[in-house]
Amino acid sequence: MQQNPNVPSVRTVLSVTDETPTVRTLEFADDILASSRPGQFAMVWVPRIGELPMSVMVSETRGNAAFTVRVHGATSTGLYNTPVGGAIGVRGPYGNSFDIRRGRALLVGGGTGLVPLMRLISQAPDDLEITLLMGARTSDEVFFGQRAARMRPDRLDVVVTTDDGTLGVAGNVADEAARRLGDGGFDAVYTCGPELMMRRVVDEARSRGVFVQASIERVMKCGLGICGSCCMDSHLVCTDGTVFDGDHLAKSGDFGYAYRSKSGKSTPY
Amino acid sequence: MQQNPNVPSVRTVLSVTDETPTVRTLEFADDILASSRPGQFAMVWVPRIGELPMSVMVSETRGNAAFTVRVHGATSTGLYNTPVGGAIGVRGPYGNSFDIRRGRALLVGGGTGLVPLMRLISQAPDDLEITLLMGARTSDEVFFGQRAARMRPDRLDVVVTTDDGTLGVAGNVADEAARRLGDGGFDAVYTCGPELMMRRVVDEARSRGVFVQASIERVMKCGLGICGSCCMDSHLVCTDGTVFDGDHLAKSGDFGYAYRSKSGKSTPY
Amino acid sequence: MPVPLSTNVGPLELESPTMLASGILGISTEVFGRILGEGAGAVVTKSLSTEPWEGYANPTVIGADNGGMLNAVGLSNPGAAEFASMLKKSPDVPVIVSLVGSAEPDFEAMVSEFKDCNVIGYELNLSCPHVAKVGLEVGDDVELVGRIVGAVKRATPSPVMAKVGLGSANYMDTVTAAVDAGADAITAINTIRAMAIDADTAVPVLSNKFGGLSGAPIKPIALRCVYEIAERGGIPIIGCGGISTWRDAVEFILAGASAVQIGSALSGGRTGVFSQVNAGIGRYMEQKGHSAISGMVGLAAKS
Amino acid sequence: MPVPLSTNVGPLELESPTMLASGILGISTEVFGRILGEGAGAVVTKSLSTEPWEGYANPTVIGADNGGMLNAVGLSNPGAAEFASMLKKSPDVPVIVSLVGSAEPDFEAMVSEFKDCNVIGYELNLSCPHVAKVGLEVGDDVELVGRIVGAVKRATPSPVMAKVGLGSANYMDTVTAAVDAGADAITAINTIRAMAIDADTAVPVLSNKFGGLSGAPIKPIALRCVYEIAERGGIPIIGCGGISTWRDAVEFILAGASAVQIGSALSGGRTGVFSQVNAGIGRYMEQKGHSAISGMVGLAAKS
Ligand SMILES: Cc1cc2nc3c(=O)[nH]c(=O)nc-3n(C[C@H](O)[C@H](O)[C@H](O)COP(=O)(O)OP(=O)(O)OC[C@H]3O[C@@H](n4cnc5c(N)ncnc54)[C@H](O)[C@@H]3O)c2cc1C
Ligand SMILES: Cc1cc2nc3c(=O)[nH]c(=O)nc-3n(C[C@H](O)[C@H](O)[C@H](O)COP(=O)(O)OP(=O)(O)OC[C@H]3O[C@@H](n4cnc5c(N)ncnc54)[C@H](O)[C@@H]3O)c2cc1C
Ligand SMILES: Cc1cc2nc3c(=O)[nH]c(=O)nc-3n(C[C@H](O)[C@H](O)[C@H](O)COP(=O)(O)O)c2cc1C
Ligand SMILES: Cc1cc2nc3c(=O)[nH]c(=O)nc-3n(C[C@H](O)[C@H](O)[C@H](O)COP(=O)(O)O)c2cc1C
Ligand code: FES
Ligand code: FES
Repeated sequence: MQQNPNVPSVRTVLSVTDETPTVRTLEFADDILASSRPGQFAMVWVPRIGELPMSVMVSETRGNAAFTVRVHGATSTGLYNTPVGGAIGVRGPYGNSFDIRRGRALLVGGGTGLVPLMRLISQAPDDLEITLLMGARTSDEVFFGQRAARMRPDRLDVVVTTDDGTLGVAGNVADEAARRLGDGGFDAVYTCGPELMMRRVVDEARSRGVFVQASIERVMKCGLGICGSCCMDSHLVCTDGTVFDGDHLAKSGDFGYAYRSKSGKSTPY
Repeated sequence: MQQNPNVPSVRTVLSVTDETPTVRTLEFADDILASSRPGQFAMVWVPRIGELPMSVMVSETRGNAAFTVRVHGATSTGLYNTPVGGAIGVRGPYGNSFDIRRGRALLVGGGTGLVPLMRLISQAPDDLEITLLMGARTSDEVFFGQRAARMRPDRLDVVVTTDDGTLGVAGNVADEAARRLGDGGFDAVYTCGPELMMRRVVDEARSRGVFVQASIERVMKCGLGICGSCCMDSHLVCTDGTVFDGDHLAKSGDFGYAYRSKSGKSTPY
Repeated sequence: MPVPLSTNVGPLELESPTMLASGILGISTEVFGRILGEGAGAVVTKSLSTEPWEGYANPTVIGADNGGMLNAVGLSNPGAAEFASMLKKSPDVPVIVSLVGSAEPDFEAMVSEFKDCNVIGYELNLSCPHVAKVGLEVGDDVELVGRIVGAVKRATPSPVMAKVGLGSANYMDTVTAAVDAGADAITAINTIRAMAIDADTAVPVLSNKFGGLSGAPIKPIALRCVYEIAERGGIPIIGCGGISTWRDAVEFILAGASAVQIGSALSGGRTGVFSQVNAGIGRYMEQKGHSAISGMVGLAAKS
Repeated sequence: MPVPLSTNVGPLELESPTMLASGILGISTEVFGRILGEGAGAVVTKSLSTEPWEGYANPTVIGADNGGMLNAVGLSNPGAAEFASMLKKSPDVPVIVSLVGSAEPDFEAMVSEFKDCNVIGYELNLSCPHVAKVGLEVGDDVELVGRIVGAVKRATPSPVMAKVGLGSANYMDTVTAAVDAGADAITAINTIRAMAIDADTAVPVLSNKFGGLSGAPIKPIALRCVYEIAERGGIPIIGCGGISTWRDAVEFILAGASAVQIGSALSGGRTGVFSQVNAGIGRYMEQKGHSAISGMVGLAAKS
């Protein structure tokens, strides 16, 4: 009998890699998640602790997928602390994905928001010219730079920004994105990270007429378009998103302003 | 969503043909039943009246199937009286089917037991030499003779027996089968009809070393191998049958002797 | 001319017989507007309580390995007051407000919050199977049900529906108590208490361990409840439980429902289910020569 | 060395934890022999009554459109006396006899019929959802349950199991009554009252209109009942309801069952389900380092 894809299936953690002092990547074997599209996510069950949405990180091993998690509340900490050999449950992948255009792409990410961008890079056509802007507060928190370069030796320009200037360009990644967009030449912008950063990137791209998409986070309970916790205006981030076009987001009264708390209350950012 | 094949699906009766004063054939469109194998049956629901097992009769129209029913108790009478345009529910087909060997075959049938034999004829390889023995009490009750000849103009010899001698060979069809088997030359015998007749045919064929199969009737409630009402020794007629080899049947303490009544009581024939 | 799909559930007049079930996407007026635009005859809000509730920790909603869904969201909701202030901003979106609570004062207080909102009815959740002190624990207390329904009826002129489910008492007694206290309709049924255990880790999957089973698996049970309530008579019924196709909806109407609610079938983004079910009901009515939903209600009992 | 699959359900010792559920193929000793040969640890007969019953007219068993099965066979059976005389002819086939009746004298009379048969236990069907005066109508009468269980315990030294289901009373009260009266184990659960209506003809499909839902759809509900009875404690449990794979069986054991019964999963001739489930349980035990079923029983509650 076929297993319902919405029932968590248990996977064994095969490797754990520290990316920064607070971010780890956990790898596991899963053919279906391994072929997720960029922007899609899984619901990840940490037995006895909780379940949370996670973008599906690429692996360099065929048939493997991974999660890159930052220590935060109970569940992300539980996932972060799952050792090699530990069990996690996964269901998904859920949601839509980035629409990868030809030409020159600007990718703007921060923190674990880089995860869908890494998958985008891994699935991009060979002739796409990619500039990856990676923002962090400080040099300690920068990760995935080498990984991206290894995944794609050609036609990838990795640019790091740090708020405190300890690595790469000093300043905010959205400012750097604006600067790069000002220089022109981009056919598309893809962004994932803190919502206020994304709001600025979307506005900058649109003001210059450049196609832009953002992958959005919301509180998620079901991932199935049932519970409503992820709603953003009349849309559901889990099934209508996670990726939305800039033109759609520009009209949104919620994007960059408010999300639903666990009780469902609209809560300002 | 896919419909569970064990839920009755309603079909409209497209034509009704009187075969004898007490037997009618009702035709309807059903791709799945149309491709039943000989020996398979359907559970036929007559709304508000009952449900009963029926061998699936062949139709000369592609994509159609039919039932040939004799008036008996409440449900068969209800089916018999269903008019053109009336609704019946069907589920199935269920059960296994005759193993059609090459060479010369003797088919021995009586009454509505001819139904699986008609389907056998329709699916037999072109080079099979078929002798069809059709037994009836009296000439009024003979049917399917012309139909068989029309379905298969070549290599089919139709022989009618009537107990009262009003048509064809006078006497019992099992006696005629024994005579023909005595003449020799048959590679296989297939039979369906009253159980005592089949018991004799099976014994006659086996005593001459000829491969023989019989399609068995029992009281059936589920058709699914669940309720047990159709059990014959350790076998279930609905899922292990309806077709059994003579070698198996010869060892049976039930075949020709006893069946389970509706309460499940073993009841002698 | 297409057949009209309008239906009356007692005093409640709907343009189509398909409604959004409570707890499904029920926290945002924008989403309600979208669902109404898809053809739903009405939308029911998430069950609201006097205070905001965070609900249980995830996992709260998972698939059940038989095509259904298992949830224990724990009635998370922003609270009636907060919800009412959201509704006031969208007077063009009519809603049925679902309420949950432990006793009459809870319900009276909440109803008074919605005075200036576009509320076309109240549904009393007497049947959530996984939260202590409310839901089924109320529904199983027949005497309390009567008091609550009576209090809400006195507090509002709007239609009041009592939503029942299979608890540890006889649900038919709950129905009778609600009818006797003046309920305008019965919604049947809520989810059925159930659970999932993961064999690999030997751990119950939902954080609350127990949750409610919904979707296709409960359909034959829900259909039976609607039929039994219709046999009892004397009250309009809204059928709910496992409805995902027009055929399911028609079966519930034939069993005795004047309208149906759809929940789990929206899973996977299938908000189009309302227009599909409505279209299918319309085709069925044309084919069978029915000119109004009312002519189909309860026909299966007359066969 | 393969792990041993033997298990004890109170005083009942089984070589494997998978049993044939009552009413499934349960009328013939030859078939029982075959099922035991397939690896079943025990077989339960169809529920027997003092007199033979024809049961309801067909349709009595159909698929439910969610992968389950719906039946209202109406407890057709040849009667206890006739059945006992059949059993006497096959003393090499041990069976658990399922009994159904309205009051103590029925049960006492039936138990006395089986004196000289190879009966390893009795299962009392207190939970058939579709026959008047017996089954759930008995199970819902807690006081009567106590009297019946007590009477059977006095009438036989064999293990006595009480089979419960979801009726209109709280099934846990039935469990308690059975336990207090000395039952050796609880079998949970029976089918759940449900129905099917055909939209094309507007007719209920089963001749009895109502029947019992079994198979995959009821699994999450049955699993919850086993878990709840285990939480209550004090009595071994046989899990039943929607089990078709080794994973299902393991989930029930982790929930608290010492053995499981399989019914609907035999549909379509799948008598091989017993050996498949047993093999899967064995592999699971090896992988997880369990050396006996008993070490797995109820583990999910300890997590
Ligand atoms: C589609 C999607 C993909 C994600 N991918 C990743 C990823 O790859 N790596 C990663 O580390 N994290 C990712 N997240 C975030 C992650 O799901 C958790 O929200 C985060 O790890 C905090 O969870 P927690 O259980 O530790 O905190 P909790 O204890 O649940 O919450 C701590 C606080 O944060 C708030 N909060 C939690 N989740 C959200 C949210 N989604 N939006 C707004 N506020 C919230 C809570 O209300 C609470 O106040 C993703 C989220 C989404 C929706
Ligand atoms: C596999 C199979 C294929 C069949 N194919 C055909 C067919 O093509 N055409 C056709 O006319 N009939 C066929 N039958 C027989 C048919 O299913 C009914 O049994 C028959 O029509 C009588 O049903 P009823 O409802 O009219 O009688 P009922 O009212 O059910 O019964 C009348 C009496 O006959 C007995 N009886 C009913 N069915 C059986 C049985 N199967 N075995 C022994 N006793 C029985 C009853 O116990 C009762 O005493 C088939 C049966 C089986 C099992
Ligand atoms: C995730 C989820 C949340 C629910 N929340 C509520 C609720 O708040 N109030 C309520 O009365 N019913 C609630 N229900 C029950 C549904 O309204 C409905 O009665 C049940 O799911 C059966 O319908 P379905 O099979 O169409 O989903 C919820 C169901 C689900 C799946
Ligand atoms: C056709 C059928 C007949 C049944 N007859 C009985 C019965 O006589 N006595 C009984 O206690 N349970 C009976 N049951 C219930 C089963 O024993 C079992 O409790 C139920 O089907 C759930 O298990 P399953 O999902 O594995 O089928 C019957 C079930 C079916 C499907
Ligand atoms: S997470 Fe539940 S609707 Fe999106
Ligand atoms: S008809 Fe039910 S087992 Fe064969």
